[in-house]
Amino acid sequence: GAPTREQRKPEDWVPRGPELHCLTGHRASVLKVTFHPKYSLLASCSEDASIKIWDYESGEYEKTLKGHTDTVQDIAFDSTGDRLASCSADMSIKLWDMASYTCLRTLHGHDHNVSSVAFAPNGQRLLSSSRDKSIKVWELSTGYCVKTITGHTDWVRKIAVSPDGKLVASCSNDHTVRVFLIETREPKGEFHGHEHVVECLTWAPSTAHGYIVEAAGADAAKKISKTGPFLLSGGRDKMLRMWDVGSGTALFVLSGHDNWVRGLVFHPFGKYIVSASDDKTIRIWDVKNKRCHKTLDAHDHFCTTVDFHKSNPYVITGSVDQSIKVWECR
Amino acid sequence: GAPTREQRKPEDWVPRGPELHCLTGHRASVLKVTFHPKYSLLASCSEDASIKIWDYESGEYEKTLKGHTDTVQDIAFDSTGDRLASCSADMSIKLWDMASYTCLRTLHGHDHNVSSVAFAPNGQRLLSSSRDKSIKVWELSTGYCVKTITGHTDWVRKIAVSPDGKLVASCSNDHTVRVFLIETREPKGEFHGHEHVVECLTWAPSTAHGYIVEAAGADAAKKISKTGPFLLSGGRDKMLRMWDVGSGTALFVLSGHDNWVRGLVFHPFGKYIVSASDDKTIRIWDVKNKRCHKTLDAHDHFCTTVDFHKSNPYVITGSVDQSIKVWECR
Amino acid sequence: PMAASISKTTVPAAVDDPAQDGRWLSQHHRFLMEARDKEPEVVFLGDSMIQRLQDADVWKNLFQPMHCLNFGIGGDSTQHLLWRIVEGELDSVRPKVIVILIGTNNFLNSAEEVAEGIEEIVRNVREKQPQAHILVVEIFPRGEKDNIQRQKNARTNELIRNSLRGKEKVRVVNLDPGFVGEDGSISPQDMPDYLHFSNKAYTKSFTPLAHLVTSLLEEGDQEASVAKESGSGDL
Amino acid sequence: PMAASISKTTVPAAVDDPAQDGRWLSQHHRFLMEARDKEPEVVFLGDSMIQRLQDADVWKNLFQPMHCLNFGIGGDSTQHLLWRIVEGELDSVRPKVIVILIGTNNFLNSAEEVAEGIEEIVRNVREKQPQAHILVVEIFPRGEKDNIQRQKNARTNELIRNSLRGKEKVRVVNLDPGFVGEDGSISPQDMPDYLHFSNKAYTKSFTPLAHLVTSLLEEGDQEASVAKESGSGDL
Repeated sequence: GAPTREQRKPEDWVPRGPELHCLTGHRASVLKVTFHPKYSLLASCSEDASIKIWDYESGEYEKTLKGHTDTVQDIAFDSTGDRLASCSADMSIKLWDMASYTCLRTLHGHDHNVSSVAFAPNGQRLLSSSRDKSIKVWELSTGYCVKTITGHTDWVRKIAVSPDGKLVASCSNDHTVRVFLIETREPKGEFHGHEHVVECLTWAPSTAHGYIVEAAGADAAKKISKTGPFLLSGGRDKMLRMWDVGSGTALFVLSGHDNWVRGLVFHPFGKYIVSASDDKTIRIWDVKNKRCHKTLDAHDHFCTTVDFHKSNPYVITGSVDQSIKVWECR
Repeated sequence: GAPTREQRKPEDWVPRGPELHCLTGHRASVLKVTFHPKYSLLASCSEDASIKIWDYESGEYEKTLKGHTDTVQDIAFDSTGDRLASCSADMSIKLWDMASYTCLRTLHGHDHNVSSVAFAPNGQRLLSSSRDKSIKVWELSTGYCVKTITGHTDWVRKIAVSPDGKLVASCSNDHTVRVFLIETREPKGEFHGHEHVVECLTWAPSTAHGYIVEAAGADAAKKISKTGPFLLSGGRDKMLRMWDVGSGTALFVLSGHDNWVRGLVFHPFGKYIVSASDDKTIRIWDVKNKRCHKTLDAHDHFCTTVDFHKSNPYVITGSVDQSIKVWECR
Repeated sequence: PMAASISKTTVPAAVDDPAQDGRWLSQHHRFLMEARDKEPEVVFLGDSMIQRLQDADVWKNLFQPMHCLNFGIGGDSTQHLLWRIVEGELDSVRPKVIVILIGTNNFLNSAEEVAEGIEEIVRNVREKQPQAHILVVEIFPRGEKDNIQRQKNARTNELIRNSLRGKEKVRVVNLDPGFVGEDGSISPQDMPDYLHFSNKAYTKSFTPLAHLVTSLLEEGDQEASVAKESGSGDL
Repeated sequence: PMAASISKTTVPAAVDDPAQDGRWLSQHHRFLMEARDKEPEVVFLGDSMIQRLQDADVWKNLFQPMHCLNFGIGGDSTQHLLWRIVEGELDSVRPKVIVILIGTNNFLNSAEEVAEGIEEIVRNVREKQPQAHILVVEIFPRGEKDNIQRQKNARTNELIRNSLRGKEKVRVVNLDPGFVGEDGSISPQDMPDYLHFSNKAYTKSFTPLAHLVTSLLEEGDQEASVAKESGSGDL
């Protein structure tokens, strides 16, 4: 049977209800929540055009960052947590200083809603994706767009930079997941399988590789590249799909959500995946066994985003119900 | 502590949630429910102008008695259960045959809404009360009103005939509870204390007398008539009030409901009282200790009526939510 | 000509019935029946703002337990509500509290005219119900951005605040929790059509009213107790 | 004269704004923005019957999860909805299903005129949205007892059932669960004002619609899968 609470190891600590905190203040849907890499803070962004900073341990509100004039679609901390990037339906990207809570720089260049931002690991560059179908690379010291990556034939919804900084994965309204070499802008892979808009994606951490290979099973064993990298995507077809970027193949599918999959994150120990969905739940998936381990009724409306802390036992979710919830893992 | 389930004796069997059955079908508020004295049936009446018969053990609907043209305010079975009396805002009283489910007789005479009916124990006479401020006594063989009892200065809401058939108790919008000798129409007692309309009343069964005397306590000991009879009333002042008809005094008050008290009934073993209220609950009161023993969330709207079976462990309630619920006692 | 067709706010008038489906009179007759059969402690009078309050959570949670009757009819102007009062909707009841919200539909009348209509209503209600507390709710803001109705209704509110001040057991209550934002706009989350309330907006604005009504009802109960103890009769 | 002031049901027309608070245009513009920003799978078009559906439990429980947009505006007649469609409310979306309920407010027009208005709307919607399933909801009965609007609306329903029969991906749906009782009357428990629905009435009438829409959405998903497997492209 499953380990009892006393026996459970950190690798099996998963979010459990009821929530520790329910943070309210946003006046429209919350679209993204993300943990600060160092302090006990989280950032959230919303259709109310604002970004808010909260303390997830105390549940206290800290600050509102105002400046965008339309929905803020995505936010990301750099690896030090000193800066936060945000992007918006106002077509701009902003860089914020977390010490002074001021806007350092505003980047213009996209022709439409900017839907996703991600820092390159060295923190000197920022990548973004847009409804204008492109992915842009920005030099933060100058504020210039230094590269534009094209290929998708429709809205690019999310991007994720690989841990080594060389690749950017993207997912789109064109139903595909693509991978590009950042430096050369060349396509590295194109993944078909989702039967609808692909909403979210995330690279699998190395801690997950063993479980993924095992899950892929004997059939895939011939083709699978043992070190991937592996990419997980979620879409409006309600599916989570695992891809092997190394070999360019589809590995397996996780089904169970009753509505669009809006957000994904791996458990830091790699054994589980947590997904957020418009079915108002978050689900915890057992990677090795390719099954839904647990379902948590998270919100009163669509659950749009989820993040898992890299070292502390917390998960956060955001929702169209305008709230953010902090969940303890045990 | 309280007796455990295994130890509990029938005298302590009280209604417990969740309900055994939820009977729906009435298309407006249910105003009264009453057990058949013999079979596993119950009768209900409603603002939808109908009376319905149900089996409380199976939860099945049996029959609808149609004929009244306006709200049916009250119903009562005679002691054999062969006949049912009903009274209505259409100003008439009807007598129904329970074998054929037909209307045997319609009685006219009141000038306004008829709010309550009660059989005399011998079954040959029927008493009624009305918004016209009077109480009438009807000879069922002829259908004639043979007596009219006056005294109340406003709407008489409910009447109850004493077990020996000699007295009728009544409660009114004039805030009083009164007792009359049926034969002579003379007033026997007038009880003041309620600070608002008095909605319901019931004679205490002899099984309750010991508990009532004990509850009345040493102060009342001098005045109290040991054999009563005792009368319990409930009102819009949210109170239950116990009266000693023998000595004409007020004995004690039970408070706890958050809204109007609409119905009352004693546990057949006399140890408890069950009340129904517009606070949507029924409460079980410990007579001897004069305290609320238990509160049951009964309905989604005002709870207007409650009855306790004389020998089987069942309680029934009716509500403005248009449903009837059957509760098991244990 | 336009001027001739604007109704007088103070003269009781039934609504026109261009659709000829009799809905207004049907509702009026139903209210007469309810007034005859029920014994409400609180009666609500008004237009759609009052009528649609019954669909909101705040009604079920806070007002329903108080034994209320809701006599709101969508589209009513002051003269229509006046007609319904004159034609008997308050004749068979004796509530402790009467809540009135009317005036936003008199959009062709001036603030002075609307205020007079409301005052005429209060006069009539007081005549029919000498014992009741009368609560007149200030007209809420409307429209996405500032507009002549907002300005006019604000003026109407000011006029009735003055004219009804000091009247025995009459209170003008402002239930606006701040619907108009800093930028002068009203959120569709509060008023999807910039006039009628969402469920959330009803909770925000009417919850304080429920507390006020509760305290007036309890105050009434205490007065009854005191009267009883001082031997002033069986009541 | 009266005849000159009855609007043509088939000619796009903005509403008059006697109150001059711009609410109708505010709502229209908000719908344009929502259409631009959101990606609905289902769009509802109509009058207050559609607009107020959003406040009902059935919306939250059954429709909301389907990613809907509600473009109902209270008071709209066919020509007003037509204007909103012509002026772009369907321009930025690509829903799989479009639900239309309109016509009850055209109470001065004949059944033939109202039917023509609905047909003109369907024509325009089809032009803007070649891929969508169009569901036209029959006009519900109104008024406490039988009246000319009920008869007329029933005739309108009959006309559109005939004229829209056989049109590709167009369906006329009757959602009336039997609101008119044996005695010809409508219960205030279903329609407190004998026109608009109570929460309970919305559940009774719109639940079957939710099931129909769900099956149309799933049918669309399956078609996409089949198309994919048969190699007809990445879609």
